[in-house]
Amino acid sequence: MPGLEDLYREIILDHYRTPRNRGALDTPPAVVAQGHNPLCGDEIQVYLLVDGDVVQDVKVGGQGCSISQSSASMMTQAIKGKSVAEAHRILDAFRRMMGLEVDGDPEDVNLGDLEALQGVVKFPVRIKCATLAWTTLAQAMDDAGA
Amino acid sequence: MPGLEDLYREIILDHYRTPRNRGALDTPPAVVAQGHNPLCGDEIQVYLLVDGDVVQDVKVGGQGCSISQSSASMMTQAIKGKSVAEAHRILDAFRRMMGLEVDGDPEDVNLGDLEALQGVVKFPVRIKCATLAWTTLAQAMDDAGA
Amino acid sequence: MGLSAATIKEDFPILSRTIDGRPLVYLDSANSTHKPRQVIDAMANFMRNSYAPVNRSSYRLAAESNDFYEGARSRVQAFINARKAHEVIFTKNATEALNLIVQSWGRANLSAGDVVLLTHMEHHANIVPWQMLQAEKGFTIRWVPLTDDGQLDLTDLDRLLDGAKVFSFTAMSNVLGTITPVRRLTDAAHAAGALAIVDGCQYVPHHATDVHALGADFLAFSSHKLCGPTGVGVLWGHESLLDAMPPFLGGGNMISDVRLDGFDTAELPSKFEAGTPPIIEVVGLGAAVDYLDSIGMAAIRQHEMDLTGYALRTLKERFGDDIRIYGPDNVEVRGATLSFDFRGIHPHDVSQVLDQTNVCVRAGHHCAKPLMRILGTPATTRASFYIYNDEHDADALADALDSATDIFGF
Amino acid sequence: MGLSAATIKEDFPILSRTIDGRPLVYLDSANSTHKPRQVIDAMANFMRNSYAPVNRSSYRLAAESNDFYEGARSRVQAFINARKAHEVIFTKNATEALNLIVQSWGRANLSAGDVVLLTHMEHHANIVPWQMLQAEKGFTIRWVPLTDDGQLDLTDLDRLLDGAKVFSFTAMSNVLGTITPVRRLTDAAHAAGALAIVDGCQYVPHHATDVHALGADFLAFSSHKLCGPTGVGVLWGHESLLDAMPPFLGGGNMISDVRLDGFDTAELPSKFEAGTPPIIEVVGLGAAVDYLDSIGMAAIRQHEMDLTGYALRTLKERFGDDIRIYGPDNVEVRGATLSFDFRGIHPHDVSQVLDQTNVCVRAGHHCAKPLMRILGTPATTRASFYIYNDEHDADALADALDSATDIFGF
Ligand SMILES: Cc1ncc(COP(=O)(O)O)c(C=O)c1O
Ligand SMILES: Cc1ncc(COP(=O)(O)O)c(C=O)c1O
Repeated sequence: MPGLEDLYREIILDHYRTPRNRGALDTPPAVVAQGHNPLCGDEIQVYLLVDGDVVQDVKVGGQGCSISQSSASMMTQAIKGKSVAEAHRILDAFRRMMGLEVDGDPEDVNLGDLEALQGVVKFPVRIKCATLAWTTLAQAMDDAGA
Repeated sequence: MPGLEDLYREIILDHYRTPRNRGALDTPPAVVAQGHNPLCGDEIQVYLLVDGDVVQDVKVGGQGCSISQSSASMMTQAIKGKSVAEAHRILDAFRRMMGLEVDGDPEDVNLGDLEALQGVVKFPVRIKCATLAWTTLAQAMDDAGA
Repeated sequence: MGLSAATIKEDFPILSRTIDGRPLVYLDSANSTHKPRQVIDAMANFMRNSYAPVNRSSYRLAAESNDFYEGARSRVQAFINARKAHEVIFTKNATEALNLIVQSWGRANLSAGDVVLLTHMEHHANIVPWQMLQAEKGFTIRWVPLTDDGQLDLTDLDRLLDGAKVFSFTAMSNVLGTITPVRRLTDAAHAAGALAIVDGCQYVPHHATDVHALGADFLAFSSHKLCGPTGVGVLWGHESLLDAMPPFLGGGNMISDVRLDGFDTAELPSKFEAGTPPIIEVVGLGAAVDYLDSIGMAAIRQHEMDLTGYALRTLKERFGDDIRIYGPDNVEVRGATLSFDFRGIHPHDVSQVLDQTNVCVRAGHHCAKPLMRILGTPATTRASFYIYNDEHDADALADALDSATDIFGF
Repeated sequence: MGLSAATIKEDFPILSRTIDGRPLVYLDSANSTHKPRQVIDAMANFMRNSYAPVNRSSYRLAAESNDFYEGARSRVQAFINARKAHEVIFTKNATEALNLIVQSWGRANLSAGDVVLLTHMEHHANIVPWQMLQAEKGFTIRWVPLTDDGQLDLTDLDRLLDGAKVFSFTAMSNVLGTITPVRRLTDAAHAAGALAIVDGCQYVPHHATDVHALGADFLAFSSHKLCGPTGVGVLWGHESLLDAMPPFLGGGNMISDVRLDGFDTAELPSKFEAGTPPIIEVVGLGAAVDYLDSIGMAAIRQHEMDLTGYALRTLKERFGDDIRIYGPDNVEVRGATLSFDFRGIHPHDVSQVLDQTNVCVRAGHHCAKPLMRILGTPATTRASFYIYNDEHDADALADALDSATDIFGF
């Protein structure tokens, strides 16, 4: 059986304690998408400002458990300032890491801090927590036509 | 386990082979009630002509298994020409013999040939067959205000 | 690849039970089948070791239980060759599955002036739900009639389908044994722009089933008729149809949000699984599907064709015109369900006499009263065979009919 | 008359299972209870020896199976002190029972301008069905609010009931543990001319239940929360109400006749039991009711009051203001279901940490999102105790919370 140390890595707890890019953006020009986890009732907002081909800014509101909050925080760090294409690559790579099915061939993407969330896969019930921000991001990208 | 001889007594088969009082009566002056056994789809009609206090005539139509048909045949013999009060007594006594709940105290009623149906109680699924004509009779008596 | 009924029988504890010192000759499987120890043990072991609520709790035991539950869904998906696991909805029985379609899809899509096409050989479960909605909406129900040998009379099918929004029919009659030409019927329905709903209750337990090869839009069947427990049935439907339908029962699990002023519906399959599902029963159904797969559906079908042929021959040879067996003679288009009239003796009396030697058959209208009226009888005697039956059982049936002659053959 | 949880525990095979070498501390019984060997064996033995379809076939095995099925109905009848066995309707779960009332009674009796009264502590199963019908009919739903300590605030009850046709409420909250003053509520409903529907899911497993003493018109509960199997629930209703209601699901068994142009409905209880019922599960439920009776419902209630008192004291002593337990303090008006907030740590994280020592609790909205919004939190951690739990389990919960402090107590 996997232990708690597989789940609650120090970096995860750090992002949970001091989440990056919390808050909101003006909509418009930004778009906002709502996500929620029906299992626990967690709700999250992802604000996304895309300028041309670039993810200009991204912020996260709402509340959730350590896994969903830290995942959201790391996500904002990973995509902010990146090209839209790169953001999509990161999104797909993260989903693959979580064991979700993704169309197309896997690419070699360095997920950086996000790799710490790999242990979540051993706790299937928590996968939804880890992916909540990402599913919501995907929706925001859609809404932004990005 | 009870054997078939408990069920298919000779007198029962006799009434089944040559049912008494089959047919119909003019309505009015007679009343007719419909009964059916949802389990097997059997349908029966009981025609009843009550004149004052007396069951003037009774006839049975429809079809059914040996138990329901012979029970109906013996029923017509038992009540035809009897007073309404006596018919009610027979009805109650028969139902009691079949193990059904009946209001009031049991009375001493000679059921004659009908006693042959006692064995049906050992075959609970067939009780509905044996009582079909009687439930329909009760309804006809109601309809006739008897 | 022949199947050994004698070996299979050993898997079914109840079939070694005796009454009055004699074994059971169980010929009522069209009604409900017995349960092999594989299914009994799967349910008991699940309760002993792994039971927990599903969908809701996050501790390891709950995750394990959830894996059992969703694992069974995947096995059912594979069993009927569905594309997506979430197209498989667990209901309480096939009846609920059919009611779900009518109440959800039907109430949203049918109105006065519309036409629903059924057949004269439907089970009440595929008639009454439509009549209930008809009373509310006022659409028309049309019926495909039967040929003399108890097959669907398709002469006028195109006319009957003209303007129909839905054609709902059984893949095999539970009375006549008739297997209907499912693919031809779904194609005709689609050509006419109608949905095709297949009542698979009597088909899925006996045939390899591929929902796409059948061309069905919906398929309904029950666990208890294929060696699984009671308390669970299956509705399969095309994702796109199920997605577009309003929910059926309301409550926990079928929502994504509830506020004082309304609710949002969950995704499939939760959307149609309100409340605590039949967790233990679904696990049992999964084991039943595994069990049937281990025998092989093709072998099962072959066994039943052989046995049906043997039973038809035996009964006709021994009783000639004294027995009238309904439905087609050709075992290619019929299953191992034999309804018959024996010397005009009332089916209740026939089954009573048969029961003395533990030959268990059903006597009655078989939940198909419209069909009974068309056959011109209030009831039939029905013997239905399954994987655990063999030629000895057919012989026992014939022997028992001899006793009926002794008592009632006047 | 004290109850020995240690002895009772031995009846539950799963409670001797270990994960990572440790026993289970199962504190999720408000969600679903485990099954004692008496129930597991009753179901397995029934399948091994006596299974057959009910209601339809007439051979001896079928009669025997029918006796099991109807025998269980009588036992449930006695368990809730119903006057007639046929007032006990078997559904698939409590959710279906509540939907049945809404769809059958509600659709026939409610229209725009009518008022339905619910409470802020209802489970989704007693909210969403009403909202679904509301969308069709346009009646008004009113809500009884809560006091600060999580009881019903009855100050305005008479005004809320004014003009209401039905008052549907839980006898015990599955989140707060609050036991509502059922008799007072049913009396008030009746005084206002409203029907009183009692959601007994969290009450019946823990209290001696007498539908007449409660003054209920309908009562719904689930087998799986009282040591019985999944796949079966109970609807009890007054005969006169049930008799007057239209049917819910259509199909076999619920009819007395079916013609091409319509159908006639069967008598109770068949009228509301369409299709093959959960035969095996009903037999299991009967065994569960026997099992609870053998312990004694009064002893169960006393045990739970004692244990709740102990758990409340222990948690408060050990964690002071770091724990906020919702619902009333007084064990006379609360059951053994404790929802709490622990140091603001997210319930998912709390339950995850607890799970490391096999302390199984539920984290989430507990199918009561409107209540969650009123409590001002998206989720709580909930520990719920039953007959097999004792003070050691409460201690294990407290110990496990210490580990949560270690990880998240920053
Ligand atoms: C108060 C209450 N009502 C209704 C239900 C629904 O019960 P079920 O899921 O068994 O249908 C539950 C349990 O989840 C409950 O706690
Ligand atoms: C053809 C057919 N359809 C529907 C049903 C209903 O199935 P269930 O009673 O399991 O809901 C049956 C079985 O009784 C059947 O034979």
